[in-house]
Amino acid sequence: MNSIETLIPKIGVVTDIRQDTPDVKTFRVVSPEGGKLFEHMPGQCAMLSVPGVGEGMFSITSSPTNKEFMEFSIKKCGCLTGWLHAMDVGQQITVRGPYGNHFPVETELKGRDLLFIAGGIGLAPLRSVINYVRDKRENYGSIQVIYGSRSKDDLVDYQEILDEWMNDPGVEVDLTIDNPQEGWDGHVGFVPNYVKELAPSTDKTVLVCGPPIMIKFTLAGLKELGFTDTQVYTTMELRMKCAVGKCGRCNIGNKYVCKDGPVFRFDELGELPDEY
Amino acid sequence: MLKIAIDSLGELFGKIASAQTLYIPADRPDGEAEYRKYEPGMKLTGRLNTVRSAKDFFFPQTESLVDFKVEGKNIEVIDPRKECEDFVVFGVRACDARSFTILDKVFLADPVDSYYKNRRDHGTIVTMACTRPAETCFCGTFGIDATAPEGDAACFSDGESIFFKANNDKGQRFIDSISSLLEEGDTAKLDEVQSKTREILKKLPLAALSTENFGGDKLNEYFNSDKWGELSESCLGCGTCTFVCPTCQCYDIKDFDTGHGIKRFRCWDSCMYSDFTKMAHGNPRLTQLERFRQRFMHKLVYFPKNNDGEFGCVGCGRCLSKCPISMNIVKVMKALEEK
Amino acid sequence: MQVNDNKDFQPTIVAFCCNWCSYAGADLSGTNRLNYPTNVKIIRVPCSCRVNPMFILRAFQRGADGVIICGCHPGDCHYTSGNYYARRRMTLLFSMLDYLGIERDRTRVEWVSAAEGQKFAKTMNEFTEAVRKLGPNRRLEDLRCRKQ
Amino acid sequence: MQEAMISKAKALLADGTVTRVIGWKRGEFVYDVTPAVFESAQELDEGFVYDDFTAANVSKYLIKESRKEGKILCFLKPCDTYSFNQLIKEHRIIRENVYIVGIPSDGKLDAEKIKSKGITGILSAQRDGDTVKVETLYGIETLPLADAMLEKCLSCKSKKHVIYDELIGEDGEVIDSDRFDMVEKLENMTAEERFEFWRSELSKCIRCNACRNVCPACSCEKCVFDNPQSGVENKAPADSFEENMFHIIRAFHVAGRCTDCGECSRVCPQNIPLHLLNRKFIKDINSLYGEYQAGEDTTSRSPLTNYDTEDCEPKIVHERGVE
Repeated sequence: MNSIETLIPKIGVVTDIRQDTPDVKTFRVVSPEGGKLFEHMPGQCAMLSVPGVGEGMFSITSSPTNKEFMEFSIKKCGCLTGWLHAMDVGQQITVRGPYGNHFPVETELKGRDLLFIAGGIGLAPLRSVINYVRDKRENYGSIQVIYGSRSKDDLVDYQEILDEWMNDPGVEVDLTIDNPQEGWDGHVGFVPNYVKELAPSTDKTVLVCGPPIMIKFTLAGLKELGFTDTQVYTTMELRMKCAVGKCGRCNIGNKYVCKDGPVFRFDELGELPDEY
Repeated sequence: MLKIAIDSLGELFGKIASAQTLYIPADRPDGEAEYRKYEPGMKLTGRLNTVRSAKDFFFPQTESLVDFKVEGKNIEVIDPRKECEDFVVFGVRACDARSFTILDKVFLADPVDSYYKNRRDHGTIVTMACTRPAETCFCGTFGIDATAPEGDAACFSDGESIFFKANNDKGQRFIDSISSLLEEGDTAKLDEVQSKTREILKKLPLAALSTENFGGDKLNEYFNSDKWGELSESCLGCGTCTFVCPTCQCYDIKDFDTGHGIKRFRCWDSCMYSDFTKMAHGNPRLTQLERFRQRFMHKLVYFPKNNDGEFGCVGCGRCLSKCPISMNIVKVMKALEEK
Repeated sequence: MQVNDNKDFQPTIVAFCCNWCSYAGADLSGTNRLNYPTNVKIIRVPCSCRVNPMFILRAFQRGADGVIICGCHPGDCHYTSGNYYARRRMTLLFSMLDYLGIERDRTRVEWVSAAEGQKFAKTMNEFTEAVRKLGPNRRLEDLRCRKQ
Repeated sequence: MQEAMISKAKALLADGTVTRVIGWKRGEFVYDVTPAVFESAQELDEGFVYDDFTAANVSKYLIKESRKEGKILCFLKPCDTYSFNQLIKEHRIIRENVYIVGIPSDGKLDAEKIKSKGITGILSAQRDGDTVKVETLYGIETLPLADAMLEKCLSCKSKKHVIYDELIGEDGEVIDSDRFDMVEKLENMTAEERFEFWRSELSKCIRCNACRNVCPACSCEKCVFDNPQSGVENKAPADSFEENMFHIIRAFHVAGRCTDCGECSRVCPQNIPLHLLNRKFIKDINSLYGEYQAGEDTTSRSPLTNYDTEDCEPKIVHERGVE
């Protein structure tokens, strides 16, 4: 048998586990020989699995420009993620990928001013893009990140945001949390409202990711500001098993999220039935 | 055309089976037919078609994908794939033969599914033209000619003899391998049988059913149709239609802990099942209406939209006879077409 | 130890023992240094009626050659009536397994009190011997779980 | 009968007794009727059907339908009333929201069985005394009624309605049926033969779950076999063990509650005689714990939620019958 089989995974070793928030951990994964298991583009995903526990699709949160390892920021919400949260450094897991399309960083996004809007764990897939464009700064215009979470403790990658993004003169970061909290002197309020308050320039191309309800209101807010569907990208998630567009469950209309997605422009989504 | 007398079929099957595994549709004690591994003395069924379709040979209900051995923090991946042995599926009907065009579009599309391809490469499909179509047949709706089936090689019966025709190189190799038993024969009687069959096909109760109102351009119109509620209200949410369907190919991937390792296998799944799209944080298809709609939208709209107008149904009629509550694609098509 | 009369087969026996009587009975047979086969695997359950038919089938799936359920004597149940329910359930289940052609000597129910260490050991010896005669469980096994 | 039922339904809709009617709807052929809810006289005229093929038991739908706004009229055949009553006993149906009209049934035909006799291209089927005349694309065929009738009707246990608000026609009697004959035949085989019999039947199972989903006694919100947390979840019979386990556990779970309505065997696409598993339990219960018919009443304790201090010991299984 010499055909390439994507349903057979590779072994990955977890070399670092970082507790980001009370329910989000970031896992660093390398191949047993060291180095990355495969190359990817920002926005692509991989199937992580623990044999006997389950398999799940997670977006790769490290930038492709990172040549040493891949990272996955994972929120604890089910059986597999619960197991991943309980494991220790040195554990092997299985990885297959990369899967899906990616944000058009080398085409449509090139030369554009970029606005990233994220809510909660929704920062995970965008972090890959943000670090990618920061590393290839000359190819892109301005970068603005609007990020909100339930509380200060729930801001994913907060240390990296403080240490790197906020110190990067080319990046504007606007943070918000849902409710006032001791030790927080930043903005308080929901992301969609904060976006409207900040009223970013409508020349920007927007990449948005977060809970469905946040995406819905953010999109409405962006439209009020004068943005159009063709300017806004998002990344989706549905139940996936095969990740290669064959098992038949992650479709929205005729599009498979695992293969045709997960990145969609809002005008593409508009043509599909409302079943997600 | 090369032919063999029907009385000599046993000899023919014996010859095929001596070289590779042969499966033929045979009678079961309950009066149904099923594909069975040929053994001397086994007779071809008189039933039109089998309960389970020929898809099972290429996409079995369960199959092992990969094995794992877990020791402490370490995992070993074991690839269980082996080169498949050659086999022949004999007596496949025209509808089931077309189902492989549809399955190929899924499994052989990039990235190729090596499990399916392995079996496709090693399996020869020998079809059998229909002479007594049933009332549930509507293969003509999808442009299938039941008197001239596809497949690697096709057989035609005139009641006394079986005639052979190769449809491709693999089929020709098959015919060459049995040519010592075949002789050149006159097809006058066969032509007569075929034209008689064509007359019956025209008179079938579902002969007028057409796909002209279906296809990728109907996506939002049909998705939002108000007919789904009524159509799906008595659906039991079982998987009968899915599992007897020759074109349904959705699957699930599961792990089984054997006590001395983990077997990762895939098995058929049904979009009619309540947990088909369930994830840790919710389920986008919460009611049977949505799940029912998915199955028919997939066959009549999504699949043709993605595959140059090829529909995901071959009109074999299995779901028409097997659905516990007799709700089926024909009723759905007729209801959606009503203005 | 049991006598091996030229048959190498050592059956795996799963014994579901009620916490209050039979498990204590097993304990007593141990403290009295009575012998019963080492391949009897005891699973302690709060009451014999805790044993779901699924437990028994799964024991067979995972390699048991015989399954025995031990509980308090009828009338002595710690929860008053649990073993009466268990008795009906197990009767019907065993009857069904028998109906499906599964060897009837692979299943048994025995009432063993906390004082009956002797009876526990004797029961296990007898049951193991009966199952040993039947040979490995083939009719209700899961091939995937068979030891390679 | 169909006309009487339609006019009854129309009258009850018109006087506001009910807002909906559950019955059977005509299909493409003579036999493919679908259970359906009708809301108006016009819908009834267009599609309501009651004939030789309306075998589906609509009781289970009433779990959901009786929780909707307004009262629903259902037509129940004698066997269906047992299922209905059992569901009342299990607090699954809201009785006040259902108006039951009992209808007689003299057995239903089975298109699949007719086809299994080699008859194809069925256009119509007419009962004529002890025979059935089938008009097909290939001419007219006549076959004995027993060869065309559903298995469950051939061994009918009762023509009596155990619950109803109103009857159309006369009520019947409980029948002294021969339904345990096949169970007995199996019991008298050797264990080896029984094993072979059930292997050849259960190995046909494709785990479509039709038997479970149609079963009025299988009304769990979440089946143990669908629950990933149960440890026994399985979607496909990956091993012969799983085929056995599913059917043993399913039969056991409905033991004492199964009314022997026969729907499991009727819907099985592979014609597995699943009713023989349920009937084994019924037969055992009758012989070991006294005659019991599930669904006969709504108050008695079912045999598996009951006990007697003098019950037989499980070793009775070892002592009786054929080894």
